[in-house]
Amino acid sequence: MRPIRRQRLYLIIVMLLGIGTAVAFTLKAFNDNLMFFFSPSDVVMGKAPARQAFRLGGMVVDGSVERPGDDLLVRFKLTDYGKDVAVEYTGILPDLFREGQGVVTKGRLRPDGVFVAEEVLAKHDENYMPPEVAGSLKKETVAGRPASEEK
Amino acid sequence: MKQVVCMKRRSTLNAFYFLLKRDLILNFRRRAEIANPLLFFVIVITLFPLGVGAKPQLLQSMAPGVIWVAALLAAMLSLDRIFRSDFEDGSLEQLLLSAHPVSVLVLAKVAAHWLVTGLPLLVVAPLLAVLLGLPVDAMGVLVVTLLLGTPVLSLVGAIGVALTVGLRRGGIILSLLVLPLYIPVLIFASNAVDMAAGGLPVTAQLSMLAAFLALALALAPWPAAAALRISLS
Amino acid sequence: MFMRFFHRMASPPYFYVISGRWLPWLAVICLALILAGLYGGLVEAPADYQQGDSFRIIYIHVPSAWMSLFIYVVMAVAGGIGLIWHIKLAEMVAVSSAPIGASFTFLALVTGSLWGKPMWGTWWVWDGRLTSELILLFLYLGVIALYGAIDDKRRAGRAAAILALVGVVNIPIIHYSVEWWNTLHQGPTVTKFDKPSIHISMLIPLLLMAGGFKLFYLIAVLMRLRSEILERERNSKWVTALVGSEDRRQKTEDRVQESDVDPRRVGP
Amino acid sequence: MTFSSADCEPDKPEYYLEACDLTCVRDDQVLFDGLNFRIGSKQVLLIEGKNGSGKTSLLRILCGLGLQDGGEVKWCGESIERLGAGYHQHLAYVGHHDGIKRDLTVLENLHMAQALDQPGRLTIDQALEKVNLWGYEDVQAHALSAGQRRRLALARLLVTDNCLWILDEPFTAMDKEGIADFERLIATHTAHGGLVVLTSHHSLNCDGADVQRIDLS
Repeated sequence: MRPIRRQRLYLIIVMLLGIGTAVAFTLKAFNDNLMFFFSPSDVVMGKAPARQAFRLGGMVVDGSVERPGDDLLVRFKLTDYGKDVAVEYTGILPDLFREGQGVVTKGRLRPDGVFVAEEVLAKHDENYMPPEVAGSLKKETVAGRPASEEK
Repeated sequence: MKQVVCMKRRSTLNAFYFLLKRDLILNFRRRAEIANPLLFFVIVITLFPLGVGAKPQLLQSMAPGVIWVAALLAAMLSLDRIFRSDFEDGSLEQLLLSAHPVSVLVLAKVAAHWLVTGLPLLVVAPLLAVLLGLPVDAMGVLVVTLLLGTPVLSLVGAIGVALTVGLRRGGIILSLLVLPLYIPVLIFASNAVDMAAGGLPVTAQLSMLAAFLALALALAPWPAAAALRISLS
Repeated sequence: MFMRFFHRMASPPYFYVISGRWLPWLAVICLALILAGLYGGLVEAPADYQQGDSFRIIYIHVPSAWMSLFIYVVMAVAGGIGLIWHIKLAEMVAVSSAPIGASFTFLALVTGSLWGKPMWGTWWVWDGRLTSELILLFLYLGVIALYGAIDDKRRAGRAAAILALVGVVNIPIIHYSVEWWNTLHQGPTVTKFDKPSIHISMLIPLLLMAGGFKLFYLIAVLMRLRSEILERERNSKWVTALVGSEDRRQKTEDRVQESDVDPRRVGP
Repeated sequence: MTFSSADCEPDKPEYYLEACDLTCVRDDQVLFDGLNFRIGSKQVLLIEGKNGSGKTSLLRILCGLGLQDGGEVKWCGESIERLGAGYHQHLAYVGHHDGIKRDLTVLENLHMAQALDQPGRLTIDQALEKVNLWGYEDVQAHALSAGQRRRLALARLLVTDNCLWILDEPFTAMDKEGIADFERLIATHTAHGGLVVLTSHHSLNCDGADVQRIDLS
């Protein structure tokens, strides 16, 4: 009976080794940026794919949204508080799309460095509060970064 | 005298080796069946250009996903073979009643299954990738993802087959059980090939796949063994 | 004392009687919680500074999303207990939880989709959390299908328990997906380590609803368990004693009403 | 039921198999309820009963394959569920399906059996001679007749080192000669201190063996 118990012990050790390896690889994966989207800094530094469509996420820069014509074309800038990227989009923007708001866009980079979005999705943050509270919060943090954008 | 004792007490590793060899011999004696999942893989992939149109750019962007989905389905269709024939002729009972840990024996059977159905995909996939216009840079990554990913498919699939082997109509249920568990592999593998085609680093995705493989190797044989016990009771 | 309570609860007849006594009370509390939560959420709570009134769907979406994970964990833990210690009741808890969990997962997906359209601008995105929640739904469906496919219910319960345990791998992925992938879905609001980033007037109804949903699950699982127990133990003496006499009388009456036979000839 | 250890081989300890209050219910039918027995080394247990009386279910429960609805099976005083592989290393089972791979040769089948358990007293050649399959080593099992396959399954018992044999209708498809051969093998096995549990529709003719009977119907 003893060899069987010993064998079971070996198997458990092998199993733990396997789990350990798995954890190590997972941690490694999270250290190497395992992202399905890119930040404006990545784009400016040339880390984003040139030929392919990808997701670009960031905050809409205050005062950067402009509608040059009567059609649905919108131009705005996205930032991650490091670098900015100009974005063009033709279509209807979601309700939550505002300046200073986080958005995720999907599209391709044009050779001139402008990101042509096929889709714009507005991200809402995890804060929920009545408007009055939000207003008073804004007044308090007017000098620093907005409270909701901790990144 | 001591040697005689050693000869008499055969080790679990020996059982693993014998079972692996037995399954490979059995597969070899039914060669025609080995080719089936491979042919399925090839045919499914050739269907896509015919179905969605042969625009090179479209095909190229779809290639990683198409190849991986086809690999997934091919692996799934061949899963039943791991335990079915052993179940029908009573060999499975003998495995469960052997003096060795069933999880090790399960691992041997899965290894044989992978060698027969997973490994050939690795050889054929680059050729099909060429047909779909996948950039040459991504070829290596494609093979690596298949090398890391297909064993996971066999290992996780073994649990599903073990759960359904006693059922008369296990096939459809099997896909319902196994495919959701395959999704993470599909996501990371096809994403890795996709990124490689765009010339981007893929170490993160490959590490994830390696983690899946380590986890599946360490854990999957246990529930599969337990499931076999339940299916046979 | 506590262990003894558990041992007694693991015996089906005792459990059947006790749970029957609990059910009405639980139902009353659950109803009260949900009504209070709905009133608080839909009437009392102020509109959100960003999302206006649309955010109110949170009171269904978030509790059901929590429940979808919670029930899965309960199912897996119960399945594991049932497999290891051969406790029939634990296996039954596992399999009776599956359909309820699947419903909550479906509800979370649907309400999320309804919420996503006005807020994000899309019904559906393939981001980490949405995808893994969808996989969770498939896992639930797999457990249900497997349980249904095996005729011998004891074997079916064990097989389903194994499948539930295997699927547990998905739970941490769902839970951390928003942090790992940082895509469209918002990060955690209530379960953050510092203080929740939701205003107290909005939080209280949310917690009420969460409590109500938990109780609803408890009630639903108890009811399913009770019928499962009756079905599986139909050959045992206590079930025959409990149901038999009443049931036979009922059946006789039914037959009498349906047919034109002289009632006197039907009785035993 | 007394054993004297002097009769046993010196390195073989005493073994015994017990059933305590075994209950089995299949599809609402109670097959057996509160079944008790105990057999030890050198004994044969013959389980009789009509079709559907639960013979096969009982054997599978004794192997640890089937699930009982109550009670326990013990090997040398310990529950077989707890023992797991520690019980299986003493056990050889031949069920309804003989567990023979049809695409493997006779020799390969027996090699596999040895790899899964421990090699036993007899070499493969000796065992094949005993079951009258000498000369068929390299024939694939699908070319054998049903009776020959049954003999092959029984040869598996001889080449592995198991003291407990559990056999489900071992004589199916075998000719008179084969049955007689096999009855002799059972007698030898018990004489060496082995235990045999079997079901059979044939009457068992084992001279010298201590045969107990249980009728399930």
